[in-house]
Amino acid sequence: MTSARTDGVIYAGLIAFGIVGPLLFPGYTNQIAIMWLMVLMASTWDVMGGQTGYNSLGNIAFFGIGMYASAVVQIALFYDVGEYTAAFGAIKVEFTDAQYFTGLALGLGLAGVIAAIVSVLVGLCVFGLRGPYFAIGTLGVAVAMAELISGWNYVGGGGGISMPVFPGEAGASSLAFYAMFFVLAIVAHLFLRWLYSTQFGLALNAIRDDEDKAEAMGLHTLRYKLIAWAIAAFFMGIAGAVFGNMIGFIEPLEVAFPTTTFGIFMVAMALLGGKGTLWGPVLGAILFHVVKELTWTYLLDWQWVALGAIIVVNIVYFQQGILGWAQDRWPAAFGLKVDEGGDDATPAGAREAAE
Amino acid sequence: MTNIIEVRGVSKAYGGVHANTDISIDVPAGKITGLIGPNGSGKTTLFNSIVGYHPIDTGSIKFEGREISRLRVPQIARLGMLRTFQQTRIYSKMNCLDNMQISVSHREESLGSMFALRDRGEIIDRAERLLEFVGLYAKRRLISGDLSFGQQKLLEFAMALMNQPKVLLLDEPTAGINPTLINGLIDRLKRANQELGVTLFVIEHNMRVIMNLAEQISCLAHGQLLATGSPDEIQNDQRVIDAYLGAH
Amino acid sequence: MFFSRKDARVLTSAVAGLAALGFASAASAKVDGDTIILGSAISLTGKYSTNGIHAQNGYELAVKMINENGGVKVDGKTYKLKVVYYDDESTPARGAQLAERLINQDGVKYMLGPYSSGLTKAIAPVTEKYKIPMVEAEGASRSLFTQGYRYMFAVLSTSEQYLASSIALAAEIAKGNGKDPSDVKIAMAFENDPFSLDVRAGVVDDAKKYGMKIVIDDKLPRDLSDMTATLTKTKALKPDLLVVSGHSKGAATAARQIAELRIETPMVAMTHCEAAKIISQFGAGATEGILCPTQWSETLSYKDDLFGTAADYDALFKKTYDGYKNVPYQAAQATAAVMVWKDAFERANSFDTEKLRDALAATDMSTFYGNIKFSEAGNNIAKPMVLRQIQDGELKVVAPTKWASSEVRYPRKPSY
Amino acid sequence: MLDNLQILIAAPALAADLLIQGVFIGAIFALVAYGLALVWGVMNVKNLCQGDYVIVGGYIAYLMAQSGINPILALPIAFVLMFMFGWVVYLAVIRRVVDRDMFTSLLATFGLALLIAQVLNLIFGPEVRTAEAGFGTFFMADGLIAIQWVRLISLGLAGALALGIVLFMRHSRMGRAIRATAQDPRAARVLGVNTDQVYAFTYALNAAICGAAGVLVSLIWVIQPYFGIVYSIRAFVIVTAAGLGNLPGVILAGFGLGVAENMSAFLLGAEFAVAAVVSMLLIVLIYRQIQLYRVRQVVR
Repeated sequence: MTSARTDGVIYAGLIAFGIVGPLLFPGYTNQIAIMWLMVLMASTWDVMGGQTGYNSLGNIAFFGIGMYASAVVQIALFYDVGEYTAAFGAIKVEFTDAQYFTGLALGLGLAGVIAAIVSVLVGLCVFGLRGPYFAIGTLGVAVAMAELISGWNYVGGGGGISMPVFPGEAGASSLAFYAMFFVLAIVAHLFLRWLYSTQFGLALNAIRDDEDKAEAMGLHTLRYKLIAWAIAAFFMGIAGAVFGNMIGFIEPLEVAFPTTTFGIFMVAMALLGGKGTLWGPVLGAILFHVVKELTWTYLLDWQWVALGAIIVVNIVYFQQGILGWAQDRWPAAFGLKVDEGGDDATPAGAREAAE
Repeated sequence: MTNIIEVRGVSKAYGGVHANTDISIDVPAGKITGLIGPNGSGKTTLFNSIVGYHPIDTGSIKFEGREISRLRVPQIARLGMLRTFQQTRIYSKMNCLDNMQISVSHREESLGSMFALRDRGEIIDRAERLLEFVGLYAKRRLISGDLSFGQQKLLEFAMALMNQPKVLLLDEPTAGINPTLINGLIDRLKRANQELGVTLFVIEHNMRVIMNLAEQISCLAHGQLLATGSPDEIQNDQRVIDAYLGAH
Repeated sequence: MFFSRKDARVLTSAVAGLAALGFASAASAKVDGDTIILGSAISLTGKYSTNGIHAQNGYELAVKMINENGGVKVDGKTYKLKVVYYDDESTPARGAQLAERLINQDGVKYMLGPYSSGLTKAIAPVTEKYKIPMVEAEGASRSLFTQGYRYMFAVLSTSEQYLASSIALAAEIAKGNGKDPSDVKIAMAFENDPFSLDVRAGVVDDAKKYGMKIVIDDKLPRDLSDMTATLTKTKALKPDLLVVSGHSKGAATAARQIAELRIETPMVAMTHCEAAKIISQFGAGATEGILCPTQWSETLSYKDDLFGTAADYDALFKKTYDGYKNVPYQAAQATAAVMVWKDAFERANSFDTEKLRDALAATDMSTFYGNIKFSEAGNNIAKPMVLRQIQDGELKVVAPTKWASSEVRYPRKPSY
Repeated sequence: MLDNLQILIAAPALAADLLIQGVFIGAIFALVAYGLALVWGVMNVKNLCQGDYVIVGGYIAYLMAQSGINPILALPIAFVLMFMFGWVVYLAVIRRVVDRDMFTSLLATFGLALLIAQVLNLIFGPEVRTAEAGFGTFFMADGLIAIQWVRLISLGLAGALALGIVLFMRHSRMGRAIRATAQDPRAARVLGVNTDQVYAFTYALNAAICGAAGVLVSLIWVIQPYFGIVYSIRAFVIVTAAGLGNLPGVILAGFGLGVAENMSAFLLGAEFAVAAVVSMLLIVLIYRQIQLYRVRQVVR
């Protein structure tokens, strides 16, 4: 079962692809960067959705909040945001390299922190909701935030913000943003891997399986849920900030809070790969993204039809996801069912060697 | 002898139905106390009031001398008073060991314990020992939802012990268990009480079991306390017999 | 984690295989033999696809005519033009991604713009970054030209001019009636999106100049198709001018509900009348007197050597593409953008992007679409917006006076 | 906001006008939400392509108007066509997601929504369309209250449709079977109800209701292939706010949403209309959560 070597092979493969990919296919740097973003989205959605059983449709809100938080920070350091974003904005915008990078670093960091803080506040309001009410309540949060930002003139309202431009050589910026997404995805993955191997991960699973029981056992369920959501929000916030800078132009409804595209894709990807597992969302996101790019390249006009059909088929006929299917098929390989027969087996004082 | 739980004059009504009326019961520390009564006599309501599922209308509930009638379930659980459910509740998609590991006490939770790596240290040793105690050691890596009903009950019991409670409220521990296993269960309950020092407060329908198990028994009927006494006293109490026979 | 080694190998090779499949495609060069490759991300699907396709048709018609009439002469050699398109699905995120792809992977060095200001805003930072010149024809947003972009040139009038002319007209009329322009009350309803907000900025700016009073300033949500709340307000506040902008949806909704609620504002101006086909949808009576700004009209007297007059272009376009009753200005300006490229190639006499940029910046030409001369910021300052009014079911140019084919009718007298 | 309030106080007839317009809007939302409450309640399917059925219905009306038939007549036709369409969708997809966990139906119907919207786009293109029935408007209170005949007729038709469905549910055999299945599918099955057929019928009925609502939408507003999500989200807002199994509540909440949206657009400015409505949903949800929350209240 679990072996360090297998893990090593997979990580080496992914990291090698992550590093070599953009060098081998420089034209596809952005697409691969988006792939890492997808991995990040699916993995962080799964913290609440798969591991804790709280199926949120509103995680995209933190993506948008991070994006706007970072934009405002990056601009406010050096200009008046209201003037910068005014549609008739007459001020000449010029960021020196130092200004840009200070702003970017500060923006990314604060994006994560602000998104996490907002997630805690939102969580206090919505964590009493269960099942579909939670899903729709969180969707409501995302829609409301998008609408509020589009009504807020200070940040440009529906008109959006043109982000400061990455200085330096042309190819450098793609690579820089690529590297940010790649590192972010890897860091998030390793972080989650560690998280799921702690008592914290078990607590999340316990809440998923039976929250009332968990409360009856004295678990601080709300605390666990808030922290878990804040973790997801933190990564989504940074991801949103990087995405906003990469795209260069942000506006509320389609770039920052794409509730009905990215917002739902992250759920679909986690389900495709198998929710509630560490690798499922990763696998699902990679597959989903590759299929999306393929249909878009080769099935022009029909790409969305194809995507819709894939989602339907996936959900209807292949619901437990790839890893879920594999777990059912070969449970032993996943260390799930080891019945050691007779009732007389005893713990050999210390734990037995690897099973 | 001190009372670890003191229920004084507790009433609880749902709408117009008086589920509990002016009930006073003491649960002595370190002993096994029984709670019996016909169906619908308000036993589970009383349990729920004690562990904090709903507010009570009047009265007071004290745990180790501290008023807990306004605290909520998780807070009371963290004080060291746990309950099991009539309908067994376990974390059905996790394996038995994980079920045990997450059942540790959350009385003093720190970042360190929240994010402690699992499958190691004192916790796993204790989990394995307790699983062995209830006879589930060999099944420790099975998904708990796949266990039989009786095994799930045992697991739930082990999980409760893992929490190192001071008091354990058991709601019909033998219901639905194969009669041949009941003696083993009684034995384990007694051992838990004696060896681990856990006070037990047990709702039980099976008279043979409760008479065998408890040192003091209270009987409810129609939401009111009928009698409290030793098993012998209860067995011979005419009011209890009437209540069970329906002659009132 | 839970993999056997074999699984791992299968997984990694599958990922690599899929990746290779997805990312394999031959890179073409900027100039391929005797063909100059232009690139464009354009909305072929999604909500902008109608106009995206108009623009694509405009590009293609220009390419066809240029190739059939001697091509592009650079350094004594004749080249043909070709445009590589990608579908941006009408979303800015995809647009930016595509610009990268065109430049990096397909090696495109000369860009044509996408459709809509939002998409142009998303793409311009990319072209700027790579120092790839782009001539765009569909991004009118004023804020595009305050960013200091050096490599972007726009053949169309900027968005703040769209409805500003209606303000000037209102002021003129007020003066004619012996009133002070500062007495004019304006009601505004703009969709909450980058383009419409820029149009709004122009209106606000001009209204301020005349000291007019803005009594209603509503921003319509993008997903809502009901204006009754705003129109109810106009009934109470009785403004002298109602301006509306919200793409085709806004125009259709406004035209219908203005008729239904019998709004009696004497002057109504809105963008996208043609795209929303309001005259045929709601009848000449109901839409009588509505003012519609346009970048271009086939009745204008501009002309060039390639297409002849605006009317000739109109005829040719209808002949080439089936199903057009009117030629949308989106197509005309797209055609003009390609003509600007041809002109720049021939004047620069080079394929060097820097030389081309300078040639583009020095553009000063007349086309069937209008005169083209770029400001420092890259917008076309040689061509005014024209304002047309629906008069008996026909669109007649009423302003500016130089191009006017008929008198403006004030107040509008619709028959609901 | 305050000056807008002043306008209302100065001309109370305007408030009546806003209210009436809100009711007109709400009637359509109520229909769509009613259908959703039906499939959600009976089959536990959260139908995210609700709005896309509306749009399909709208295109049916548009096609009829194009061919010179008064689009009002499209109502029964759309009803029947969408009923059949719904049945087919049930057989192909929904049948397999009934009784699975919530995300199955939510995502499967999201996929369907993508599919339907894109196919409509391929057929009709992304332009906005309307169907004109050619009725006028009548006015009251010096023209401050305007009532479009087409909206009044829509309201009437929506009401008749809702009434018909309520009567059908109460008195017909199928209606009773549907209600029995909603309460306890297993018991219904034991009693000889063909639940599969009941589900198919319920789903098809929902599609038909949406289709009919879509006809009204195309008569009153505009349709476009991508507008479905607008109605889907509102339907979910209404059903969630009203609570499942509360069908009169759903209808009332539908009207409430229409009025609230119109009022907040007037008072706060149109840009905050959607935000206001969604915030109201959140407040309702959170209020209900506090109600349900197992807080031990103060002992009296």
